[in-house]
Amino acid sequence: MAAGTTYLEAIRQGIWEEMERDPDVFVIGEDVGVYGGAFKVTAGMFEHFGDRRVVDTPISEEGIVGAAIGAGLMGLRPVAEMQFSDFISCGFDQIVNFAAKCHYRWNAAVPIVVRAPSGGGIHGGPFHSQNPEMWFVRTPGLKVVCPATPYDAKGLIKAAIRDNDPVIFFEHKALYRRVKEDIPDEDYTVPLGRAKVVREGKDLTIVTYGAMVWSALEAAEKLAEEGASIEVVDLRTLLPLDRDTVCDSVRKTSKVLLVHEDTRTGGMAGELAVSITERVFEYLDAPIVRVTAPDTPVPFSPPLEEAFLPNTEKVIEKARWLYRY
Amino acid sequence: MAAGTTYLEAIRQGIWEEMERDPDVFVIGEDVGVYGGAFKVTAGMFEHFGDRRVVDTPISEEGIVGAAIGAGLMGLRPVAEMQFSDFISCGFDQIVNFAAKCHYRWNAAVPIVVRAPSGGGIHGGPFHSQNPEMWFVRTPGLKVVCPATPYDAKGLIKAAIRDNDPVIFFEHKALYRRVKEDIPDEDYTVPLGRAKVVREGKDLTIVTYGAMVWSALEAAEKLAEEGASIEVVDLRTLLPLDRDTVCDSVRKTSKVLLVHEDTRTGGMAGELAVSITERVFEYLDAPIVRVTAPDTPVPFSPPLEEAFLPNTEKVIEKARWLYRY
Amino acid sequence: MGTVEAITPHEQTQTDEQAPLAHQCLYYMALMREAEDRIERKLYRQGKVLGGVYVGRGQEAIPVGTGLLAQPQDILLPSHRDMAVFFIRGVPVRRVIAQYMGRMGGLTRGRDGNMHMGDMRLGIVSIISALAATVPVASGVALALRYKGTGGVAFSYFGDGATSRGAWHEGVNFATVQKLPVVYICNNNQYAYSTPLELQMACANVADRGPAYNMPAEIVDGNDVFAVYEAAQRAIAHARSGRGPYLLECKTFRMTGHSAHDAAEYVPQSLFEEWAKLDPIERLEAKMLEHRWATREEIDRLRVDVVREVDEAVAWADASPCPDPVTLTEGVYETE
Amino acid sequence: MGTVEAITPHEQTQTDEQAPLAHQCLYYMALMREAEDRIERKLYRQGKVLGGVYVGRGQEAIPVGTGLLAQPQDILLPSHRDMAVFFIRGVPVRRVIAQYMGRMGGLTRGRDGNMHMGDMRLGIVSIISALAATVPVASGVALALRYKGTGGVAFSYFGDGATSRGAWHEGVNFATVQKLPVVYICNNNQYAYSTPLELQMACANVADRGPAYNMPAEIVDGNDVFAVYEAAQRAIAHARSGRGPYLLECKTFRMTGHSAHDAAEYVPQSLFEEWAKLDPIERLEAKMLEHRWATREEIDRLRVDVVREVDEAVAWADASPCPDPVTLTEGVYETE
Ligand SMILES: Cc1ncc(C[n+]2csc(CCOP(=O)(O)OP(=O)(O)O)c2C)c(N)n1
Ligand SMILES: Cc1ncc(C[n+]2csc(CCOP(=O)(O)OP(=O)(O)O)c2C)c(N)n1
Ligand SMILES: [Mg+2]
Ligand SMILES: [Mg+2]
Repeated sequence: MAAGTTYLEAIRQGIWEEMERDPDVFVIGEDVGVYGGAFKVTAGMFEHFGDRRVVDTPISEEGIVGAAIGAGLMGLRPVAEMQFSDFISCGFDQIVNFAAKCHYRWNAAVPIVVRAPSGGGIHGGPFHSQNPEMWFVRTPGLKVVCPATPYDAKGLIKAAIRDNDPVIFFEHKALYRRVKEDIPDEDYTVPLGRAKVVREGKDLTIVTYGAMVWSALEAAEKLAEEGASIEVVDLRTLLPLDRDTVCDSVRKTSKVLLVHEDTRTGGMAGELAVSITERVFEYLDAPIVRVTAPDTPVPFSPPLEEAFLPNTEKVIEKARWLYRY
Repeated sequence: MAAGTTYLEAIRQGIWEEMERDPDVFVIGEDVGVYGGAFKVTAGMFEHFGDRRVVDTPISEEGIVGAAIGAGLMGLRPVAEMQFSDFISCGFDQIVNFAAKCHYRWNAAVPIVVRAPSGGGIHGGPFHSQNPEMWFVRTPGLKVVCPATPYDAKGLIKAAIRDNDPVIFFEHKALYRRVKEDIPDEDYTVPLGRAKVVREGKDLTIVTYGAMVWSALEAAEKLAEEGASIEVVDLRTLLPLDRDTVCDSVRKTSKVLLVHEDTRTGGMAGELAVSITERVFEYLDAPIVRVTAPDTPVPFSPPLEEAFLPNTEKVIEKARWLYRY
Repeated sequence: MGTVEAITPHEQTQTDEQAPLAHQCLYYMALMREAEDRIERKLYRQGKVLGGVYVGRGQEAIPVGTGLLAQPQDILLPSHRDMAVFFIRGVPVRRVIAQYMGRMGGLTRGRDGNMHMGDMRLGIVSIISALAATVPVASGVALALRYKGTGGVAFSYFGDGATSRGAWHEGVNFATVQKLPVVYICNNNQYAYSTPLELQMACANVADRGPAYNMPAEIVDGNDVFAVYEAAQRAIAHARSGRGPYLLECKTFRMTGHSAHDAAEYVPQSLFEEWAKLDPIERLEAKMLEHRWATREEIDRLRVDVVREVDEAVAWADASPCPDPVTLTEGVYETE
Repeated sequence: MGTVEAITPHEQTQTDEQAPLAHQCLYYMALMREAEDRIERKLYRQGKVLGGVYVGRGQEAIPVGTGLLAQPQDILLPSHRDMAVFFIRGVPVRRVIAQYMGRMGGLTRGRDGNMHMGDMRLGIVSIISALAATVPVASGVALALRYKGTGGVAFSYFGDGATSRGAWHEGVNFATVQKLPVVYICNNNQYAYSTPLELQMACANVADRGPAYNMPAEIVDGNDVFAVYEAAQRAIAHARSGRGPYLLECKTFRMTGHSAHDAAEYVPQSLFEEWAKLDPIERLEAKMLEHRWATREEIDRLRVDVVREVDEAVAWADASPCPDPVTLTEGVYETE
């Protein structure tokens, strides 16, 4: 049992263990080598695994993703790092048109992981704080992972590396050092595509993922004092989407609040809402509502960023409204 | 009254008239000059306006969008062409990070239009048939337009060119020469951000846009024979989204079917569904359901593509189910 | 522009040992010409082939002169005018025709069309439409080849226009920094769709881009299959020996429109006429006759055989079923 | 690498007419040094500046030696280590400090931080984080300048690492094809974050990339403000006369970590020591004393004045309010 492992360290361990286990796994990206990555997720790997398995690249997101795809087609298992998820738009075509469509088109597996540190709350401003998951959730052929806990982060990065499809792995920067958890020493994975009920309840369901899982849990805790029994579903993987777990919960509680840190229009809440109305509309006792960031770039100045980000208070307010509905 | 003007010709006229009206309007893209564009939307412009206003570029989508942004910042009004909307992913960063965020960040207007021929039904296969609108609908700062008729196509391209914000203008390739309409000779625009009820009805609402408007209208026509009175809302602009018109219609009909040619997960139906449940949930008498393409790349072979694309029959089936619900 | 004047002359010493190679080259070039002609001029016009059709008429020496040098462990990333690469690598013509017709017999079983196909078992990576997208991918392929230590080389093919793309630059830059085993094979056919070279790049030759990456670059007469072959030998030897990438610019001309629907009215007729005289197949035949590597009859027989091979391929392809719509959603993921 | 040996020596003829220019250069360089020091070493450590802080310590001669040559109609696209460009263009220090502090007084009124700012009225385009993204934008700016016929030139700034990006290639390629009035100003400070030049590019100099675009390229000692100034004169004259882009590679060194949180342990200490001897401000001061363009006292007074100017700027910025959260959603669009 590794006591008090951070989310960041859990990811680092996951990659490290997979590299030990399988010589085909390697790391590629900007400053991932000697420097150990902008967030130090790959710290020590260069010294341990050498420059053939920890490959520093020029500043070329399209080049990095393309190289990962090429190596993946050859049977290697590249773990590519985007220094910030904001720069994934620079390697976009390779992800959405090359990697995503290979298997469908010509049966060629592309077993790559693209790691992308995402999310706000670190005063990063418009270009170091985005949550770009929906660009990929709408792209068939990709898998999209957004872990919330150290346990899941490690289990999911390992599952992602072993998976034979292209996986976009969003790591929430604000969680990197903020959350800690005791995690097993033994090898384990968390399967892709399975949501998890992280808190049981019967009055309403909050569906969320990433950093917002913690706000949802806090909100549920607070509202328990008001008598509300809130269930919290952590999606963990956004694509493939575990609609069964979500709908099962809605069947039980009949009310649902959708929460994401991403901006509002075109966010994950939409896909969840339509999936719910399609499948379990008759169980609904209240409007499906959402708590999200507003439709703006992520602002830099702390008071603006604070107003921008969804948080426990905003979740409480909406959840209370829904509970009383 | 220009009799029987095609959708393609309507767009061409719209750009041409704006170029005549305003010397700051110019066209930029691959093969837009002497060749008149892959679809001939810019045919004749090079000869008429010259090489300073009809700029042929190297194969560089990022370069084209970037150049449009730079010229736009200088007060010109570039109309940039992506040869196919599928290649917009190559200029992605410039659109979603540069153009979309300028005004919010530093008050700089980016009055550009990026034209993108999109959609299937032309046997184009996975890379000449996509509907990538959701990448942009989820990106605050952009405007996204998807006209369905020649009248709207002309009015909207003119409005887009006059607009001071970056507009992504999706032209459905299957409509280019397929739909014709008599349109006024006089200058007119169609305002961005306003949906239109293109058929009135009281039993259920179909919300859609682009080529699917025609399938929805056909389906409504057919189902009228079965006694169903179907309202059809053509969104025309996806961002900003005219939620009022959609919700007004749902208030009236209490049932809603969402239709898009784009693939299912993460498609426009989601945003519509959550907007509807948030605002007019109590008016709903039936599940919100959707007709969309399945979550695959767009396949090439005609029988596969036909199975892939939503069409009148598929809309009828779901609409009938909803009508009888 | 529009001429082959800029080509560095190569001293070619023709010997009789080259006769078998000449036959091989002629076969593949003729096969590609015939298959593409059939697709573009028959099947497309008959409506049996739909969608975009891009052919390499007049450019056959490039995929043939390079592809024949590929070792089994090498990986090829052909572009959209390099059909012969598939034949050389063992893909039967019938499967290529079926691919164009959207049939189950095609390499993508109808999921994709035209040259958008590959097969990793044969060491061929499929292009996607976005030009130059395979160039960064070739770097990754070469990284893997080096890591596995098989001595393999990645063959990265593209046109002149594709070199304008950022993806091209990023791919080449990374491969040269890492000294990866990649051979870049550019077919400079003077046009990208309707765009002539001088609107595509300010430099006179694609090879002028080599120094930007500290990469050797060579210009070769792309309509002379032996010249291409010999230059490719140098290029491949360089890459295989661990000295990093090598750029081969093959000057040629696109003897058609951009695609089957394009009449290429923007190309001066004189250019077509000038380049018709440099047809790579005719030039090879002339050389074979001159050196007595083949008789007129042998060549004629070869051409007849090729026509028959394509006839049979078309028949086979036409009998191949279209994919069943119930399979539509299968295979989006390797692991569902 | 790591030295200035590769720099083409320029014959500089210093005359007394240059004294006023020297004073101007010293003022802007010292002001940039002082403002950045204050931000990085005081305000950041005090927690008054948050987020990423990238400074141009040791590189001040580049924005100053080029920026002073900008005409009113020219448009500047500075990168993240070119603060002096803002001062030269008339942005008061206090507004730059307020920008870093996320205050209303900043150029983006708190919406963005650090060097992510611009003002079209002053002819400055804001960078975005994505490196080299302004390079294609500069082409569009230059298209507009040419179209308007104002004789203006676009100044496109970037680092060595940024040249690896596809956006850089696409921007430069288009500008050179169109012979647009652009001057490319590269600060080659030998590192991109932790990545040394040899892992960034296979060529020895960024200037080696010029021929790929048929573009003149010149290497200059980026720590000698007069050398930069003179080379920039040539570059700008070339671009302004309609002969197309010109690339100026300014060899320099990043005398800090990549950003305020980076201790740069990956940089050999000896490089810092070697380059410290080439400090552009000290070199300019020495030259001014040597040519008697200024006395020690005058220079000291200038430095004191600059400190006072920054003191006042910090006080002003600190008094500037943070943006009101109710304005959060305003201004996403120009036309709502
Ligand atoms: C990124 C991208 N933009 C545009 C296109 C459309 N397109 C297809 S082929 C082509 C011209 C290609 O020219 P070149 O690279 O010289 O190859 P060639 O066709 O001449 O062999 C264009 C513009 C594309 N496929 N990809
Ligand atoms: C597209 C992109 N990828 C990665 C980054 C992260 N990043 C910020 S600055 C930097 C290094 C830049 O190096 P260089 O261009 O040489 O400029 P310098 O900082 O040395 O002045 C990196 C990798 C970024 N900003 N944009
Ligand atoms: Mg070409
Ligand atoms: Mg640098």
